[in-house]
Amino acid sequence: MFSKILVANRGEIAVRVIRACREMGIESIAVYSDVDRHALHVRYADYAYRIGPPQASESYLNIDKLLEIARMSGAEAIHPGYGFLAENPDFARRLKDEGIKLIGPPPEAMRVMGSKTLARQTVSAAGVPVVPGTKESIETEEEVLRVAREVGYPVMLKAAAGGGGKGLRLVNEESEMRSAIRMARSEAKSSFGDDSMYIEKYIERPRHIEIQVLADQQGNTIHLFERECSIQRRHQKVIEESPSVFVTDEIRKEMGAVAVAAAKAVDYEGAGTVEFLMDKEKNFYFLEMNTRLQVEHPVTEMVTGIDIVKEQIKIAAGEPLRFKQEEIKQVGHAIECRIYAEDPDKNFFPCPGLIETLRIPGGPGVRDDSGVFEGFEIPIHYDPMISKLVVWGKDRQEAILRMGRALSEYIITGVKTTVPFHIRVMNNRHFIEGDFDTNFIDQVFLKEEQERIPENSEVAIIVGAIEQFIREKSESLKSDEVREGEGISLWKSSFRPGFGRRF
Amino acid sequence: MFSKILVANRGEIAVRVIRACREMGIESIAVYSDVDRHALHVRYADYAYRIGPPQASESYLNIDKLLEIARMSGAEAIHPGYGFLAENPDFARRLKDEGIKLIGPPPEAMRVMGSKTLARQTVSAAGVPVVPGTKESIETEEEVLRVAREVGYPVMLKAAAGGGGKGLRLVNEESEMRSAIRMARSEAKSSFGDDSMYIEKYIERPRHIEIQVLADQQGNTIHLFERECSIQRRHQKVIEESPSVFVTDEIRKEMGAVAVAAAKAVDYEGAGTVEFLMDKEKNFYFLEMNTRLQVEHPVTEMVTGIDIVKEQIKIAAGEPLRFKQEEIKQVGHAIECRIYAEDPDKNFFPCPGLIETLRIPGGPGVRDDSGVFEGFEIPIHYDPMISKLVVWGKDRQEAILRMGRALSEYIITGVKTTVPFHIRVMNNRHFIEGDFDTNFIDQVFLKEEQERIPENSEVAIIVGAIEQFIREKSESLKSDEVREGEGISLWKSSFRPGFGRRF
Amino acid sequence: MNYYVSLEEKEVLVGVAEAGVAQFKIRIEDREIAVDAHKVERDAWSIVIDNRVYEADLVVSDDDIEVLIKGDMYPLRVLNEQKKALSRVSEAAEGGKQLIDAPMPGKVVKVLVMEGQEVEANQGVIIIEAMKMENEFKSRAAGKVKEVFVKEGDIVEGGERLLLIE
Amino acid sequence: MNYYVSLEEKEVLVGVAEAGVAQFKIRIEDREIAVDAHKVERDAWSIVIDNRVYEADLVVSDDDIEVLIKGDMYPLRVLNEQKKALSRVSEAAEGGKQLIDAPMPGKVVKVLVMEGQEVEANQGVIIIEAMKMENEFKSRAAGKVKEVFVKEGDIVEGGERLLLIE
Repeated sequence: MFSKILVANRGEIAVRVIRACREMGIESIAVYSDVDRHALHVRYADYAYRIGPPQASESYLNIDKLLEIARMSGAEAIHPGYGFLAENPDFARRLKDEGIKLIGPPPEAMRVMGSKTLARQTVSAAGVPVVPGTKESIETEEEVLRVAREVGYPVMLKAAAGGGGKGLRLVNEESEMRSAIRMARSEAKSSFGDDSMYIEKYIERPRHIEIQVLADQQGNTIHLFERECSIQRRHQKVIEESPSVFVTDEIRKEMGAVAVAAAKAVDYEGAGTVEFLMDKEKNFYFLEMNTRLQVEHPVTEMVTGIDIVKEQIKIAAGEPLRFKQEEIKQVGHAIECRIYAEDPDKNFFPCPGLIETLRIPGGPGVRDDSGVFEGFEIPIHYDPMISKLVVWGKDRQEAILRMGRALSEYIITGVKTTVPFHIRVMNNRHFIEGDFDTNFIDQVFLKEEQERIPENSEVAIIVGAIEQFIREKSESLKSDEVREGEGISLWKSSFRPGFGRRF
Repeated sequence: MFSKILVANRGEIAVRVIRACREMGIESIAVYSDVDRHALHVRYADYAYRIGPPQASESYLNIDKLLEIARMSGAEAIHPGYGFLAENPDFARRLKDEGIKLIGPPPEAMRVMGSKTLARQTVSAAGVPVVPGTKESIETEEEVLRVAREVGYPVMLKAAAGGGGKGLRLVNEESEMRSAIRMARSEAKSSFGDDSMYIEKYIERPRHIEIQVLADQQGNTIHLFERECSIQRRHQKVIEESPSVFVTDEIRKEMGAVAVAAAKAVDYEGAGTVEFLMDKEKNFYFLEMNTRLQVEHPVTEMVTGIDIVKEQIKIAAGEPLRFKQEEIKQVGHAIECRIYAEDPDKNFFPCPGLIETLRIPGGPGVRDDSGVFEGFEIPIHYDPMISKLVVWGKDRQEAILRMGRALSEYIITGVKTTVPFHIRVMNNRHFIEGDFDTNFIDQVFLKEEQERIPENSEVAIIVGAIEQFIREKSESLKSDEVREGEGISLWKSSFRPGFGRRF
Repeated sequence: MNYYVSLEEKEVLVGVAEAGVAQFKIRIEDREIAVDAHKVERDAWSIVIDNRVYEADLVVSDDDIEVLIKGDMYPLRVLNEQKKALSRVSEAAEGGKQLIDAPMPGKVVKVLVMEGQEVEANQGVIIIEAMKMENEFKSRAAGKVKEVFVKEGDIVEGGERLLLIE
Repeated sequence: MNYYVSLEEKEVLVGVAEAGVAQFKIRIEDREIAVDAHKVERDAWSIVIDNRVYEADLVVSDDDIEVLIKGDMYPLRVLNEQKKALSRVSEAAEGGKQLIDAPMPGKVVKVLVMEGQEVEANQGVIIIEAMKMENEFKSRAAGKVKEVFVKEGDIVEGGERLLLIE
């Protein structure tokens, strides 16, 4: 086993890895940019090294500097977390050359899965279902019509050189096809100077289901069942759960086997996630494989009892997996809500800033994975995630009620957060009934919310008036005292221990 | 199911019950004494009623007032928590007369188990092993010698009227007996005016093992395995765990069956705990039955996945247990540390006061059941427990390491706490090896600690010097500014939002 | 004291009087409400009305008080009588001017309107990128774009003026 | 600045100089140590020395600073040179007087010594009950009981004087 691990990340995920190291008796090495010296991951580590200025490109993405620190500190392995360098094959290769173990897959697996087309080809060859269509450009309209008929309408017509929604056309039936091709081609031509098109089946209102896999260096590959991550805003996951209400036991088994096949196809090592889109008929299609620890890994940990980060470390150290597929059970239900410093009432606009009050929920079945503390200033340079609140319940109903309870206890002031948004989702009928897809937040929830009339406006008005009353009263008291020349003594009293904490 | 439950308690246990209510869709009613209006249990409840002045006798123990509030608020049931009125048969009877359901056992079960002698007789008749000896007073010295020989030395000679250690004699062998009887009798005579004595086998270095039971109104009684609570200071539990390292599967089964028999002997209902002493040969003897929720119930919840408080509520509402004995499994290992506002370096002297900083540990496998928050003043009128920190690990080793990790993250300033004490216990070789009994803290641990030389005295000295340096520097800055007549503006600036949180 | 509290379009007159430690008598229209209100944390109030418990978290910025209760945010404007009188005057003077400013540092991705253009209520007027996310700002009311202070590609500070709509 | 820092019986002279923001040069005996020290919470310091991380929680009461690191409490007394000089004078004058006071409100259960009685170091002198627990207070050093300010059954406030030992 390693004796020292460098954690090449920040925020909650760095804290998560450092906690695992501490619980394994492994010393951890933190790195920090100039705005992160106070951050929890630094305070919880055994060693800490400054890595550079705030900008990620000069700090957490600086491979040379990381290698220098790794050498200097005697790190035997590096855990990259997620984001930053976690899926960078160059970094993986550099570490290999240096003889420092990356806690993650081999560079080649990372490279293949990092390329959409290569990944699709590779897993498809291993029998993994991919979204039907063509990957090469199609020349003639007749050919387009033939392929579209083959995969079945609706289809997406995509510019091969495309991106950013340009040259993209949803075609619902054959009668729309000819005009769609003309318009898409002309758009593609003018945008990219290339009018070649390809076709993919359009998955209507898909759900996002993913499978967690673990593969050791001995070639054992298992899966830890699925997570459903269909609750997204701006195509970013915000609520994840395991199991999925939508997946049957039979499909669960099938998806697990397929995910293991995908991992084996690239000789995968460590923890990884195979993501699928699932249509209304529960057909599932390979989307991509994330070759790293996933943000939402805790929901899997809570239903399986397996510590994925510790397993990553053990696998990297060469230990074989200690459990077989059939020994792994999904027990109960887990939900994760990502708490961001964002204003949910203003289109989830980021709101970094100083956390003035922080009270974290507790009690049974509640886990908070956080990278912040009261008094911490959330830097503007990185992802504005504050914490991940995860709950476990004996079933989905208990988990939802518990999450609602935990969220109601969460107090964060100083910055706006997504806590209120999550409370409302937990109270939403569609969410409770499991009736949603990846468009739920943008297309259903936000509309329903606009029509809902909040219940406590009178109480809010009362509190607002009392707050103003008390503020004006204390202001006038203060100015009286200043007028009487007692300003200095009062000022001194503000340095009493406990001041500012009593109200 | 009930729609409204009154919680006749305060602190963490009231919070625990209110959380369960919220997660079941039941409205909760809190009561508070004058020093508890700010307390978390009030803030988390749906309704709150003032119950009286700070003294428990005039508030949380005031049966008349509680009944008045119960009637007024429309409470259908009362959860008494632990302590206060939880084991008061009069309270139970009054509630029965009023038609309000007590979430607990029937008054008669409470009465029988509340009397040491009655409890001993009743369970003994049901085949539960009790500490060998006599319960009636023995007249002659010859009789004493005969009984002592029967139960085997060492024995305790106890004054029947005794208490507070008076008239108590440990007799190691027969040769000491005659003089011991004379001395104990004369001490008893002068202390209590009654020299009748009885004999009990002395259990040397016992371990405290208890069994959690659940009994529904339909007569189904099951157990949720054992907890070990041998880590005590001043005969009060401070660390509890489940399972016990000392208990074998065979004995576990036996103890479970015996505990169920004890509960059935009094037609028990709800959650209860049968406590045993266990000697070095793993013989176990009935100590008492606690007819209420136990402080340390979370360790059982974490290894069985069963929410004991919710089960209590369901049982009280007349629902039958949904699981059979054979369906209940102990998975992994859980440890609880009770965090008290006490000075562990001064003989655990209570230190109530204002909590100035509070940072609660998080991450995988950590549960904090707390009744306080930053800015809360721990009242001097009640038990000084701040919180219960509970961890789960896949085995005892992981649980200990995780507890050490979690404790290292726990920051409480303003009051002294037992957090440092727990850190040291988690690092203690005997504790790690499972080699302890109820005398461990007082007789082994504290001695070993006195001899241990702390490692970081130089760092401490450096921090102390820097703290003093910075304080003197800021003092001198302040006095400079005051001298320059800027006191008032500086004083105003101290009311900026965020002041006092940045350093 | 009397306060004019407005929530979205509605405004109510609220009377506040102290009735003991942390006890208040509140008058709304012709109803009187007894309120037990404790500031339990920096920006958190614990409220008991008729034995019902509410927890309210506040974001206060002068007379704009956002109150968060059970997951719902109530953006209030609370003016005492003096300030209300002043605001009547200035509103009349400003004739419904609307200043759109940047809530945090970012980059102007696109200005969607031109000076002089008529805009409807809720029409998008500018897109700002911050922390890698784009956000469209909308006009609160119908009007005419009086001035555009920034151009595409500009880096703006938090609080910097973006547009003025009349 | 130089500080005399005493921990239990030992005293060391510690030199402190600033070397940048949150950077300090510390001199202990003839060693110089570069310390990165940030006050991260109200009474918590995060310290990095030679890239090693320490977290220290403090309880400060004038010159008595209790430092908690990794579960161990280090009760320090930190005096600057001026105060050290003064304390030499007063120690000489007081001749090792020792005032025992109540750490919190409670009740005097038993006074174990009488005025004039000789006591040894670590001998119990008084028992106070607080929150249903009894606690024995001990004399820190050998001496003679000069004065007993309370009697059995008295209710005492936190900080109230209990005994004076010379």
